[in-house]
Amino acid sequence: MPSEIETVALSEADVAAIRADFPILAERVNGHRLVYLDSAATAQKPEAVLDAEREFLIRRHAAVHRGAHTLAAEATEEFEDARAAVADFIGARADETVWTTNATAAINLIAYSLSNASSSAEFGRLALGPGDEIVTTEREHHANLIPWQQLAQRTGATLRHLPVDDDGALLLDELDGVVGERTRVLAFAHVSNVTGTLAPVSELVARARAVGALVVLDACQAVPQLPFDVRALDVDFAVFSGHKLYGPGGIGVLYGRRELLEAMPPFLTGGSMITTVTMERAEFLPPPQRFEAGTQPVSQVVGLAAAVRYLRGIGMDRVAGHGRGLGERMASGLAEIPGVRVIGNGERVGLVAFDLRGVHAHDVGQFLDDRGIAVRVGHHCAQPLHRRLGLTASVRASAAVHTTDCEVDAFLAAVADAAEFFERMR
Amino acid sequence: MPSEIETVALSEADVAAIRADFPILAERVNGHRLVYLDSAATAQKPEAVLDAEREFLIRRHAAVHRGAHTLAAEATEEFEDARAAVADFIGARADETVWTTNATAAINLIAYSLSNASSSAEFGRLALGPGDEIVTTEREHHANLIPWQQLAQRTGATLRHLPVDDDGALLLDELDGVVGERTRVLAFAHVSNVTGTLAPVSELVARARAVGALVVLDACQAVPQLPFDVRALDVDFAVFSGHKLYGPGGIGVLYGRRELLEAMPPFLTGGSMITTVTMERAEFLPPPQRFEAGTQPVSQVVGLAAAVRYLRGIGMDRVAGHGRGLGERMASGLAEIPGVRVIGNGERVGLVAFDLRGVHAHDVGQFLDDRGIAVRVGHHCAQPLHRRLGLTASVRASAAVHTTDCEVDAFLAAVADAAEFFERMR
Amino acid sequence: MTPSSDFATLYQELILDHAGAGEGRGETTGFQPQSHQVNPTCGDEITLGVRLIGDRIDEVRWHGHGCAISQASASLLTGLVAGSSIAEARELLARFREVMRSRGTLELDEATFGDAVALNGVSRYVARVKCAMLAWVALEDALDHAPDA
Amino acid sequence: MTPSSDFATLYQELILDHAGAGEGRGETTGFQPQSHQVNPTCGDEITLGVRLIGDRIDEVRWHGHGCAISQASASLLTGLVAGSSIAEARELLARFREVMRSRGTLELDEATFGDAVALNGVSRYVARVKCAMLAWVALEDALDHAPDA
Ligand SMILES: Cc1ncc(COP(=O)(O)O)c(C=O)c1O
Ligand SMILES: Cc1ncc(COP(=O)(O)O)c(C=O)c1O
Repeated sequence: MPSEIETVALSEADVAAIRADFPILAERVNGHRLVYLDSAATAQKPEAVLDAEREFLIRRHAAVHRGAHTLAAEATEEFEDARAAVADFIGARADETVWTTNATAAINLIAYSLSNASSSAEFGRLALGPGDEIVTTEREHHANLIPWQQLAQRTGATLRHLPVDDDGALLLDELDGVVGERTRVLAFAHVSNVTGTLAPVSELVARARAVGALVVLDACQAVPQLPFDVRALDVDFAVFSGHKLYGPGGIGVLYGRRELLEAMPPFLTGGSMITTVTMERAEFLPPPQRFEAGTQPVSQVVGLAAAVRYLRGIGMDRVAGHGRGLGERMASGLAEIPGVRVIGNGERVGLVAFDLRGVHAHDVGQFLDDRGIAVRVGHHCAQPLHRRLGLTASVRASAAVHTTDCEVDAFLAAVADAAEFFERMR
Repeated sequence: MPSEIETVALSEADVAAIRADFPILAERVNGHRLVYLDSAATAQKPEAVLDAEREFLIRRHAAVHRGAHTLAAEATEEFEDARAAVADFIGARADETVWTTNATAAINLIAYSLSNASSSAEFGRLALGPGDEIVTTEREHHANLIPWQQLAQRTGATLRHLPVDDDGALLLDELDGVVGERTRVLAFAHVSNVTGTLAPVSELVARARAVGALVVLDACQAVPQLPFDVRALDVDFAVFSGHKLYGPGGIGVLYGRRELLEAMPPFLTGGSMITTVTMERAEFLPPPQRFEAGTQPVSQVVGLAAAVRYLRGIGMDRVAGHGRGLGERMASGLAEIPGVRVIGNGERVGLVAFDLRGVHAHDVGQFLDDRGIAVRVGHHCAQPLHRRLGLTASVRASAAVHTTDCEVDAFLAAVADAAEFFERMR
Repeated sequence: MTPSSDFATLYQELILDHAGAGEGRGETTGFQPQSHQVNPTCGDEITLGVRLIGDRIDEVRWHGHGCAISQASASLLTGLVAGSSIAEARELLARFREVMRSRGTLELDEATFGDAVALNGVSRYVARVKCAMLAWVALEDALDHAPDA
Repeated sequence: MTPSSDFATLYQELILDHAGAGEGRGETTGFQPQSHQVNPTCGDEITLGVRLIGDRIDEVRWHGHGCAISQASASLLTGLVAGSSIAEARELLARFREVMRSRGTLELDEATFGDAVALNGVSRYVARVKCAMLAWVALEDALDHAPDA
């Protein structure tokens, strides 16, 4: 629960120093200094990340786990050191930390591996079939929904979901009815990318444990905003994307409990994940290599490790405190603007989505953009939640370590002005 | 056929100018100037690629196809312009050009999409099942073998292969026997990553056309070395990796004929590839978006477009001429060293693998590395071919646009010295 | 702070009025051919139906939800194509698309497009072109499915 | 050009001799427990069998193919563990691994490891540590499958 997380705020001077690390913040958009409130879509990169990648590429770049020459050996070391750093950042072991392209690819990896298990003698333990149930929630990102629909379609298992209330909060009362003895997988987001609020992780995990279901935690919006520890959360899998964690694009993480990863068949196949290959069959390496087919995005891994170091330098308790403060400022400021409906209630990270009555999100977004304020408009890849809330689209503002109170105030003023401007349409 | 490709050589001055574009070439390894002959594993990046990525990241970075704010709109434009540039580079249309993580992921995409077709009413046209045959060759990279083994396992189809002769050349005499009426897919490498020689693409394609099989061309080693045109080659699919094309890691390309891509079900599912999503089901966008789930690696796409521009600036006819010259110099030089067996015969790109009788590839590689010469040792992800040639490992030297005759000569001298040094062990 | 002049052009009074009034907005039952289109970025939808008399468009009706640009565009389209032949409508459509995709380099001419020239500002906003096009794509798709097509 | 001193240390005469001679190389039929190990990077393989008398290693035999480092390491291992108890062999193994993984910061001591100290140079070559470890990993795996284990 959010209130259990000890947080500390960042001072104005801290934030000013942090801002200097993000070159893009000097950009001007439509004549205004860029106010980037779309970090939940993709975070901007501190110079430390850009430099780490470039430094690697101009001095040590080589393919890893394949070469014996000096560059290749050094690159392999750096690659594995980066894995250890990222694993440590989330409380995992290095051999439980698998590189993927992004969170989407990580969830697909789990879902495809489970259906591959269903057609394999060797890995049959994790097989799914008719009668088995997969449970997700009504407020998931499409990345944590469609792969499970497809898995159900491939295996004959049934997909069910935990519904939400009118505020987009999970209906815990329904938990025992939805998650039961047939449930094999329970997949949900730690922090919703629409409401910005936290799921009751411990209750959900306890129920999954009680019925022997695997827990898949979509940690995309949690890892950049909160101290995060897979052991403390006691989940079986957790996924997140590097590009939302101030790291490069094209790199994501799948955490999986060691014994589970070992029991899972591969997903993508190809080079660097095998021991012996004949024309007829292949034998696979243990995890994490089993799941890392093909040439790995080494500079991105190095960049992600730099991002993690950068956040450690600030301290995740302070990152969380800063985000929480901004989230509250945005939510309470919005609530005061006539016609605004803030989506979601309760403690939140630095993310808030809202609807302005009678005005389409696109139009609000365009008004804000005219002042250099970048927010996200649309369904944020969560159509079912929007439908449930009676909306097709909303406006989402999401903060980062470099976001200031001042920027939030400019955002709030702009929303108020937009409300006035579009008054005639309502 | 190689001899049909018009090529022009690069002058010494050209190469000197090119070398200045690659910062890593100034590095020293074990006291020697780095001689990087491992470009077939992963190519080094010219400054233009590094700069394009950084410039994007510090000025315009945003998520694409999701946002309406200025940065997002500009990033989306740049992303699609890059697609058009890369498509044009290979003679494809932009809407036939799908971004993937690398070639491995691209081949897996095809293979999984085909098995998804097999369990889908909507996309059943491409379904595979028992009685159907998939054909690959004995000289494929594991990335173009194991995904087909797995597809066969998932669908009940049979995997067959075209064998090679003692030199690793495809046995065309066997073609009609292996590729027949039951063949649904014929997958092969344009240029072998071990022999460096070209497959007889037109003969293979003609046979596939005659029996109605789909052609999947693994163009990983071809696109960086030869003028490449999917229409001229008349293949159904072609795949390659950006990191071998002087571009960033984490980005690859799948070319697919438009009508095929349209007939294929998605592989990875999640955000940005749908139109309408309910808790029960999802409707998918047309290609290429259908196959691009999740946040895309935008800076890498921008970097790959810069790489393609860089190569265009040199001219692919000259790149090919340079590579061919270096390949011949390496192969003929090696052939003169007692105990050396060059793998593969015939015209080749700038890539040659060899065996030094009685000395393990690792030991040769270490000797070369001691002089700063980076080559690849091992089975190069082609165990079946090595087994067929009576080897477990070989040494592979692969050249790039920045490779000089001088470097090749240093390499040849080092191999000769290694042969002498390890003489006692033979 | 007042909006920039670009913004003011994009959201000029005519646009806001049309978005509000929504000429042609209503039930499409009985209108054939029809088309349903979705903007995948935001989930905006339109169902647009055409009543043909011979190869002439008698009336257009549509419903759905979307931003001011998309609603205004649907509204303006309705008035513009009513009474025109299929061929004429296709010509309008082709030109409209061309201008919208021109990134601000082309303009709709008032003689042909009347009030719809108020949409000229959109072509500078690449991310919004899809909004303005939504109704037009629906019209195109509907006409593609017309009995004689 | 002569090799660097680092290289000369890595490939010192003792290593080349052992790689060539290959103490213990031979058929492993009848040797139990056995283990088969593969180095995935290069496809090098070893099959190593142990003949136990009680909890004492009577003899080690192996065959396979690999680089000079891996062959020399197998050869040196053979002499080193013959006659030792399983527990002693495990201790050697643990120390050997520690040194090999030390990136040049630790050394095998001659009193315990004898000629095998010739492998000290390997620990500086991260990419080659797996080569030196191959036979040892096979020994470990074999001992893990010993009847009493
Ligand atoms: C011929 C060939 N095919 C496929 C691959 C796989 O490429 P990647 O590892 O970038 O996916 C490679 C290189 O590793 C290759 O040389
Ligand atoms: C909660 C949540 N899950 C999953 C994703 C998918 O992440 P990606 O697009 O990086 O794969 C996102 C972000 O887009 C997200 O916010």
